[in-house]
Amino acid sequence: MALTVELALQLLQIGMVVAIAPLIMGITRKVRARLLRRRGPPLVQPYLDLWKLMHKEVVVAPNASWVYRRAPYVVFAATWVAAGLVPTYATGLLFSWSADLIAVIALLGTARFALALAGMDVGTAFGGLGSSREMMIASLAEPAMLLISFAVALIAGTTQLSAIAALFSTGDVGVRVSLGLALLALIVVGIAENARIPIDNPATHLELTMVHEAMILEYSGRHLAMIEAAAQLKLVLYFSLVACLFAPFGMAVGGDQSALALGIGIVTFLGKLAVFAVLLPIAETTVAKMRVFRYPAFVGSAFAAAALAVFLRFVSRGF
Amino acid sequence: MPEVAIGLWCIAGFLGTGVLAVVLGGRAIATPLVYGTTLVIALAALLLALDVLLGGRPATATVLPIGLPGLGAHFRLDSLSAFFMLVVNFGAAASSLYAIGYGRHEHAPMRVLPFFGPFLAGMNLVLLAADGFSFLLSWEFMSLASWTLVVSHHQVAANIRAGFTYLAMASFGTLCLLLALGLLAAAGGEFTFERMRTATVSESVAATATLLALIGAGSKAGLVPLHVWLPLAHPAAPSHVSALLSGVMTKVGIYGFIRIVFDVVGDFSPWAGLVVVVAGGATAALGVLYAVMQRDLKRLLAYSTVENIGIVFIGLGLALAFRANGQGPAAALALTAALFHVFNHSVFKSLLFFGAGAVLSATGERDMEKLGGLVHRMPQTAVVFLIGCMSIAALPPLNGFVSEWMTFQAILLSPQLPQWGLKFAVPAVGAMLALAAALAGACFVKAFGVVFLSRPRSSAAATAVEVDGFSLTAMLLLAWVCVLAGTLPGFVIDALSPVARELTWSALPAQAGLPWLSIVPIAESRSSYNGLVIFFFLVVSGVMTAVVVHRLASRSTRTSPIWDCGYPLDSPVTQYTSSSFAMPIRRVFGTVLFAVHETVDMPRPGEMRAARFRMRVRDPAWRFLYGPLVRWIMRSAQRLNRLQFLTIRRYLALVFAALIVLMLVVAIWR
Amino acid sequence: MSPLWFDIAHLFAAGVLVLSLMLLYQDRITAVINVFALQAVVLSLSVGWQSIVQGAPHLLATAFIALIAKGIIIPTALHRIVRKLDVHREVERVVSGGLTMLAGLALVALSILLVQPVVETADPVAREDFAFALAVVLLGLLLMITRRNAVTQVVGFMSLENGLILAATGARGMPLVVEVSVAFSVLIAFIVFGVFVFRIRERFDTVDVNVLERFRGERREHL
Amino acid sequence: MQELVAALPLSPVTLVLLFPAIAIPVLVAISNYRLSAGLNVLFSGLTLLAGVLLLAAPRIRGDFLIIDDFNIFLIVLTAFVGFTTSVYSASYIGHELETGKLTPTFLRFYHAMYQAMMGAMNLALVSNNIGLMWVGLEVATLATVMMVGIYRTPEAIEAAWKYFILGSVGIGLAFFGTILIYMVSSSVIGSGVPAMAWDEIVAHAGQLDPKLLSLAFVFLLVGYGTKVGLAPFHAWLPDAHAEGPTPISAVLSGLLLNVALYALLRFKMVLAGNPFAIDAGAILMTLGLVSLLFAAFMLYRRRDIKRLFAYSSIEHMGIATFAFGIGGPLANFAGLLHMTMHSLVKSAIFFAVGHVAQAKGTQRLADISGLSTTHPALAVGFALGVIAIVGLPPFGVFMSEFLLVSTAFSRQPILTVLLVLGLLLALGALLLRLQDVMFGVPRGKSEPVKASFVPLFVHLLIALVAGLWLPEALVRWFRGVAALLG
Repeated sequence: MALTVELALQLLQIGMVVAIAPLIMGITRKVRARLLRRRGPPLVQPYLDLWKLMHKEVVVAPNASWVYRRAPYVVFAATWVAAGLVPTYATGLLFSWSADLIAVIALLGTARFALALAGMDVGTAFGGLGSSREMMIASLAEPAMLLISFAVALIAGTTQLSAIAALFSTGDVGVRVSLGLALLALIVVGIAENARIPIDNPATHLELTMVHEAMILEYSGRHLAMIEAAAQLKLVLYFSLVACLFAPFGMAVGGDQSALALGIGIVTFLGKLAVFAVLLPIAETTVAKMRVFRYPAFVGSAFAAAALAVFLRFVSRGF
Repeated sequence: MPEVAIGLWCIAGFLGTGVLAVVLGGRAIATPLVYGTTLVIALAALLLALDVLLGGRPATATVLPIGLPGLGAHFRLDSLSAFFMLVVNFGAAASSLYAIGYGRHEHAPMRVLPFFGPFLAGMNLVLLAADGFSFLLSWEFMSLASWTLVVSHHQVAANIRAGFTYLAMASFGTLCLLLALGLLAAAGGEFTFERMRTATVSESVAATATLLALIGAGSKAGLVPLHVWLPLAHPAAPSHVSALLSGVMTKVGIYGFIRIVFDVVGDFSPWAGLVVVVAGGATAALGVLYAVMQRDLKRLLAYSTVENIGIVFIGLGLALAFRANGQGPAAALALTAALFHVFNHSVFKSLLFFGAGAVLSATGERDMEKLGGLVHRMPQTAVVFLIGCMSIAALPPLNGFVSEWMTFQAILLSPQLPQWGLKFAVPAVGAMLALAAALAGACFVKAFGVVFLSRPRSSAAATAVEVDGFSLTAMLLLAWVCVLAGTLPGFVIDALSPVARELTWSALPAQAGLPWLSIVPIAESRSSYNGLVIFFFLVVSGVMTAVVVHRLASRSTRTSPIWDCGYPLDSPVTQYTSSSFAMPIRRVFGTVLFAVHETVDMPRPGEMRAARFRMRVRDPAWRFLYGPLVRWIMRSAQRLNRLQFLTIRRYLALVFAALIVLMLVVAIWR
Repeated sequence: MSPLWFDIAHLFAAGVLVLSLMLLYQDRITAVINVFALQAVVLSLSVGWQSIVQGAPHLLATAFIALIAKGIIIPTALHRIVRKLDVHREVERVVSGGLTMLAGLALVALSILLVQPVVETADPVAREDFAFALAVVLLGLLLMITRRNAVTQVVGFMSLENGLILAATGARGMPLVVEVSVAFSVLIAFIVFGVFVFRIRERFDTVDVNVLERFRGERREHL
Repeated sequence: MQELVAALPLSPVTLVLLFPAIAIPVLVAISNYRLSAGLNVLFSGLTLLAGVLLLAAPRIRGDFLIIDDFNIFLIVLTAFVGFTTSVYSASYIGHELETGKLTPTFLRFYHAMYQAMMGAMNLALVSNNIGLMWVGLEVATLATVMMVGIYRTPEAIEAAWKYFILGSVGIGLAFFGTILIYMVSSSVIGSGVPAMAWDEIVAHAGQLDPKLLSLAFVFLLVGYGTKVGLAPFHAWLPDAHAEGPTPISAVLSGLLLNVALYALLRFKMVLAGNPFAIDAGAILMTLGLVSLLFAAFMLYRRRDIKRLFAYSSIEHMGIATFAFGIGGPLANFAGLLHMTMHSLVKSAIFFAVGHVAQAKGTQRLADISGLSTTHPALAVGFALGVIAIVGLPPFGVFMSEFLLVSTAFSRQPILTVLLVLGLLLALGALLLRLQDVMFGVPRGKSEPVKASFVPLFVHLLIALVAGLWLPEALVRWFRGVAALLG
């Protein structure tokens, strides 16, 4: 019985992230449009887009291999699994221990690996360009991400996201310089990883600047839908990661599976996502897109901040 | 018969195949027969190792009346040896199987066959040797046998150079080990490991011996800056030997380090751990950076070996540091992580080299700029190569991730260390490891993407054919092991626990009985990972999504020419190549460190000649260490060489001067 | 043994040494050969005296050999070579004469320094003789390395050998001395023969068969 | 065996000296080269037989002759290598006659000199009298001088001349040292023959005057060191090896250097017995190290294959000298083993090199390549030889270097690091040349080799076996000598 409930709660989380992901994307687009004095698409537009794409015919190049055809599903699955394992509304779910922070980061790596290969499969100049740049950015962002997890884990004494969230939600840890730096780094990495301005512009197809879009240039139909959905999921994942690590309030902790606690958890989680989804475009509209070779400096700053966070973990407890 | 004796018979069998090859001469039957025999023997040795390791058998030892006079040759098979025997003979079996097919492409089998078995024998012998003399003899014999294999394609000048660099570095390493063992033997009064182990050594002796062992074993394993031979020698050999060199022999180097430092030296200061950790971190980061920039597939793989050796040494260094501070469980975790990575790397690096060999025999090309599109021509090779790439890039749910994850977990235990230096250095090394992991991803996207995906860049690549069944079977086997070790890591960890207990007097908790077969190295509240669940989730969610989409939405597909943003160009030269793929990373990391020098010779509009791109990447180890060293030797040799052309009178003057000096010494003496 | 006997032995040995120094000083080949011949004569006197002192008649044979071979035959042969091969009459020095003399004196000092502090139990005659013999050997070597001229070098070697004989005869009751002196004479004959046959006209350095300059061990042009 | 020896009309010691002595006039008299080569083999074989019988013969300690553990093994070794070289020489010389490099007249001379040299070396080895030992060594030197010049090319003559002059000076200085020793010992033992007997001198070493003893050692060191080929007295060695017939290079490297080192060690033992004399060990270590490092550097610039291995001989003599200089049971053991292995392996290398030079018609390294393609069997022999000489296992040199380095490091760390550097440098140089000779595309002319590889492979086999297993008797023996050497 208990197992069934636990399974249901886990599946709820897994289902929830995939269900709300387009919505969150919709919110960011809407807010961004409003900030740019456009009316913007409706909030449900991402759902409609996905629906439309899925029903379209897929066009593939003659020399595309099975890698090209399978990659969208792999990307989607890996991102989904990763997103589903980050605690959202409650800690200590059934499978929360099957992947810790490091594994979640690595699962995103799997998704990226598949996508980068897909970008190279057809053999176009753009695809290679996208893959190459993506891997360059990742080679800076991923270590930064791992260092962030170090900073957090060294303070919390664990890499289990559930355990970290539970610990941080108690407030015992206090405010630390280290955590502040880690948050900063996580935001920068999140921006880079989700192909947002100033690293990448999800709305552009200007060939010299695109990264993510260049990789998926040849994709169409349901394949493209999968990739889009994965991108949306990834955004949710990063949002929930920030929420889980740095704003774990409201979560149902310590195996508290009462309906009330869970309800509060879900509501606060959705609220946090909404706030982030509003904040992100605000930040985006204030900066301009960077040149490709400025990226290392930008992402490197995250690396530096995270490294500093690791080294400063011994100072400033609770002031 | 004790287990160690069976092991020795296996070694004798390997040596026998060398004789067999000589007897058979250049006959066609020789290739399958020799490799078949080594396969059988390797399997026997593998079973033996498994039996010892899993059966929890006590160590067995024997003394043969050969070797150093008055000492005899001591051999011992304990769990550490058994684990490495497992690694070696698994690699050997796979390699033999692969070579039954691959060996047919060899032009001069007589330059490979007679040395293959002895090479395997040498590696196994190192693992069993239990006294200084037999150990070093086997060690150097292994180098020698592999040298013959490296220079087997001797018509290529680069291979000859590689062979020289290799054997010179190997001998350097051996001499360092010899010095280390000499120190320890002086303390123990005898050359047996048994006596050295029980002897108490002074702090300085232990430190010197550890350092020398690090240099000596590190030069075989490929620790930066002693790695320079590795990217030259590994690609030079035939591919099944490359796999052994890279996947297996470097592990024997690691074994040497573990055996001498953990087992024989025994106690040491935590600073030894610091040195090893830092060396490992530097090796991991530099190795992979270099790998990314290669355009020769086998060189890329060789440099990636350097990276993975760095990862292993990070684990070993942590284990040393933890053990020195009496933190058994943490030491056991670090050591288990390192050994797990040893196993993993031996599997996927062999797999990748087999894949590279398959590509080489199918196209005759190692240069990635001339490959491409092989996924269509060699579909099965492509699948297994992809699995290898994903494993080595440390992607879940495959095996490479598990061991790296465990290494990260060990790094995260660094606050437990009392030494402030270590508290800071270890996370810094963790950052290097993270960097290495990320760059490894880039590196193998490039390797697979450029070689197997995209459109063929040469006619050789366009007309390649799939390799033979033996080779495919070998690769498939290794790919399966990658998946199994990645999804069921608990069993591997449990198999390693006797080794950890032997060397750190502590072991990880038993993993096999845990619910859902997950792994929990310290405690569940700290960290846990379940490859099986992740694998299951990935498969289910991926398949489910695909099924749902295909059922409920569209499933129609149309083929149409490439779109490419509206500018499709037919020529395959418009694609990204290996060099162009690595360009951003080269810009970011390479300009200073590797003195990357790029020149583009672009024809003016209207000119009909081709544009040229030239790139030079220089290994800092050559630039700052070996280059000056070689120049100094050559200059000194040239200066001294004048002494060959003196007149008799001047020679007499030399004699006279020496005489006078000696007489003055006598005059001054007392 | 009476002091007089000792003094006479000492005198002869010192004479050999002084002649060695004189050899260093000479800069004409004929003079070098003549001084050498004189040294051989003094040596044979010294050896003869030792034979009487030690009551060892076989040493007379050594003295005789020294007189005949090195005092007469070899100098004559060398004079012939000089004439036949048309060797320059001037001695080519590597180091200037004064410097060579200084070095020679230093060597004499070194020899005495080395031998003097020897425990008093050692036979004083032998000891004194021995210091001189050592100096003669060293001066002979010095002569060999500071002269380019082949004939002078041969003389240097023979002077070295004179030192050996001086030492050998000074050592009381040393066996094999006669045999060795014969052997050395043969050796020297070989050298002189070699100089003649290979026409080492000017220098020991070059076996002057026209082409030989190019070879010195390995060929220089491949350097 | 012992009964057999006892039943012999002449003692084996006498035979060891007698056979070569008989051989000289016989060989001079015979003009047929096949016959004389055969007789050369026969006499060498007989000497070897006598040497082996010597093992069973009672030890001797007379005024003139001595047979103890130290020299008996060297006698057997010398006789053995002398025998195999004579076998090799028989096949080698035929080729030289065919190509007209040698004339039959010179061959008579050659074989006689060969026996003279063997006999002289045996004399130096068995003599207890230090004067006799000197005579033996010098006769051996002069005999080799003759043979070095036997080709009568300008290079050969120059090499012989250089050897002759430097050798003569060495002879003189060694004799001076011998006189000094006699002087010192006669004041204690009393004048006469016993004062020249080595065992007497050693027995009274403690009472001898330390200053003169030290001085004597210096002269002996320079004199015999010239023959050992220690730098800076080595100058004759490379050229003599390179320009003489290869069998002579083989015995020069394999035997004469050993015998000279043996002589030096005898005197080192005298000095070791006197606490106030200079530390002969330190001087030997220094000279050994200088030779090793010097030769290691010189190896890099060699263009001539025989000169290359001549320098390698300097290097190995340096190593052995270093080992004896360090002293102690293990290092002395290593030194003895090293001497033995070096003479076996180096002569094997020269056997191979001789064939290589004949097959390629040149000694220039630059003109020799791709040997493994054109002459596989020869290439294997050559490669094994080089591998053995650079100290790679499983050959005997590895064992001796292992013992030396491992014992030396805890006692002389800095010097040992230098030693290791020297070993490594030498290894690098030889390896480079080995690869150039073995691999690549064959160049130049290449003739089939019609010669017996038996001596070559027999030597290598012994070195191989010794690298893995030393017979108990030999070990006991070496240990005894090592203890004797102190």
